[in-house]
Amino acid sequence: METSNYTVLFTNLIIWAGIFLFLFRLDKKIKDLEKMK
Amino acid sequence: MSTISLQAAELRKEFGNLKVIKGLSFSVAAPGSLGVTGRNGSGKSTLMKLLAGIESPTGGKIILKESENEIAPENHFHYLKMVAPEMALYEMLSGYENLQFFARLADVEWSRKQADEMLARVGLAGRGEDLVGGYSSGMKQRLKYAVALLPSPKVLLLDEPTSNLDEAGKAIVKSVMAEQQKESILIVATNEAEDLKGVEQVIRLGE
Amino acid sequence: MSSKSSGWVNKATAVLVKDIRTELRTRYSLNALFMFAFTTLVVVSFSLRQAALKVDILAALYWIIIFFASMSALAGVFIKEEDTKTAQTLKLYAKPSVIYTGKLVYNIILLLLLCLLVTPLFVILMDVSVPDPLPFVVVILLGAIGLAGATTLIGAIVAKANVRGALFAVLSFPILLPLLVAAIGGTNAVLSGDGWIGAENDIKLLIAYAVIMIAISVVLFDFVWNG
Amino acid sequence: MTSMVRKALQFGLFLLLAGVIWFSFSTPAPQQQIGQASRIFYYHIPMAWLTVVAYAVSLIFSIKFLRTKRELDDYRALWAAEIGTMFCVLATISGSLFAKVTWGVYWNWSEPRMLSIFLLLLIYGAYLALRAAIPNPERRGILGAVYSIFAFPTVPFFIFVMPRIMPSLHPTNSVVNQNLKFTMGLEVRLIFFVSLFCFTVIFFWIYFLGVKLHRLKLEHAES
Repeated sequence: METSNYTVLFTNLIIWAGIFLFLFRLDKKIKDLEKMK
Repeated sequence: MSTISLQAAELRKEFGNLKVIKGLSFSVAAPGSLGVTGRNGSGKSTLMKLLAGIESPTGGKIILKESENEIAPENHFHYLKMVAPEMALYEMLSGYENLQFFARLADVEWSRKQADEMLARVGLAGRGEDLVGGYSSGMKQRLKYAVALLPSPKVLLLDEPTSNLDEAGKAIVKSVMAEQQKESILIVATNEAEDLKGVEQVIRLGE
Repeated sequence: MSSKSSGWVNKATAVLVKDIRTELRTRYSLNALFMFAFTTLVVVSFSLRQAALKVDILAALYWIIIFFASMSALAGVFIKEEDTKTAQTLKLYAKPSVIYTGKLVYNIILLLLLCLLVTPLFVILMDVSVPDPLPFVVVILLGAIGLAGATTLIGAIVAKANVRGALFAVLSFPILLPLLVAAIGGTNAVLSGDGWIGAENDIKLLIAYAVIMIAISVVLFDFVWNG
Repeated sequence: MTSMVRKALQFGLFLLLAGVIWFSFSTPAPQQQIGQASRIFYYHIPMAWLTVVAYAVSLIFSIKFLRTKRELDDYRALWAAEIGTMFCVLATISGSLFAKVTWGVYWNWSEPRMLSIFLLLLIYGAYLALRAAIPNPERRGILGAVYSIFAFPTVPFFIFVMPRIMPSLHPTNSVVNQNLKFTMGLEVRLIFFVSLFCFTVIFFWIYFLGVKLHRLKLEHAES
């Protein structure tokens, strides 16, 4: 696989890791809010 | 003479989280009258718009019955008419043209003579030809009565009935209110004690 | 109460007559409409007069002029009712379907008037040769009816919004795209001499478009009018 | 669903998507003639698919709101439309990249799908502009719902009717024939459908998060 593929691949992975982290935290926060009610 | 009754059941109206009308219930049957008072912003005008069907309630129901059978909401307008500050007439049309237009919509046969009688009754005799745009605010208010009384409505709703009117105008309104109460339903929203004389039931909003 | 059906047409005409009478006295929409159309026409014909334009460019130009001119006036009939607060009075005197019909016919007449005036001028100023006029007129009529049919409901929506500005054009454009494609296609076919056969597809599209849009508008108008 | 299972599923989804990303680059390009750039296919098609799904959800709740007049139904329609518009922008960008690669031009009006994605962008841009112009919440919901329902018929017109009446404009000599894509080998199809699955799950996850958040806000405002 050419090097350029690697760079695009890893940037893609990092971006998606960030998005998932954000979704995890948002999901947890909403879970807590619901419990708090 | 079929008996008409208007009933509000747990009426609610909210604009976003501003609760203007909270669970209001009352009922009035023909012949009869109801007064609505309350400080400014207590929801008088909003209630009148709900009763007239111009605005839809957030909760609760308005039930209009003609001798026990309920009338569908979309047909309420055949039975009730209203005179209110935010209900204007067509300024680019003359007095006659306004009367003719609304008469035609309300299935009321219209003749020049009949229009003259109605105009005379509200003190606008001889002003039928002029454009409503040229009327003073008092004259416009009077024409609103002429237009509202055209189809002799079973339910007459008045929001601030005597606004912009001189003494003669107020007298005309008084006679209109008295006559309406005799056979059908009159609902008046006002803070003028004078207007509420002779009104059977009075409810206060905004406590 | 008089019988429902005849009363319905009679009342819709009452609304129409009222709007026409008011318009003749104030002339807001008429002025906006024709000034817009004529200025655009003059600018276009003046700047492009020398270039012998291909037929499809002319067809597109024609409908662009009609589209933008109509955007300046077609919402007026509802905006007037809201701004002068006569809409609230009207609510107590007529069913929404009666009001919609009156306003729709008013917009159709307004647009037909626009086409009646702009088309001959366009043909003369842009030195357009019209091989067979009948299909040409039919395409324009159907385009105008479709345009009015689709934008009357949007005019009612915009009238209820507080901030208006270019909202009417922004809301109308995507919905009018199919009409514009069909109208321009049809006009192009007719101007390039293909006559009825060439424009057949587009004419069918224009008819289908007008019927569908007006049918949906009648259903949705109740919500807008009482919204 | 206990929170542990939920966390595991979420993490599983991320692994699945990581796998898709990895294999979409490590395996041979899905389209030999175009080469490397055709890998965008794994991402562009799900974006376009989710645009349609999101706007469909928005349309359904717009119709529902006109009947129930419940504020939450209105928010569901709005939130689905907002996510849909995000995917629509992504699909338009990836679509034009895809077009550049396939036909050598960034934008090609005669391609019906490009036209309909752009049309959706216009419609929902206008929808959001309309909602911004109306302060009264209930009226905003009603007029927004009416507009999105009224605009809907134009979309099938562009997807089904337009291609038939515009054969002449469509570049028949395009380098790649569209349906050639789906005759790809098993491997490509596997990666593609897993990618489609992941993005669809992500969409519904974001959607339900937003709706739950708004419901909490409503209940909070009530109490």
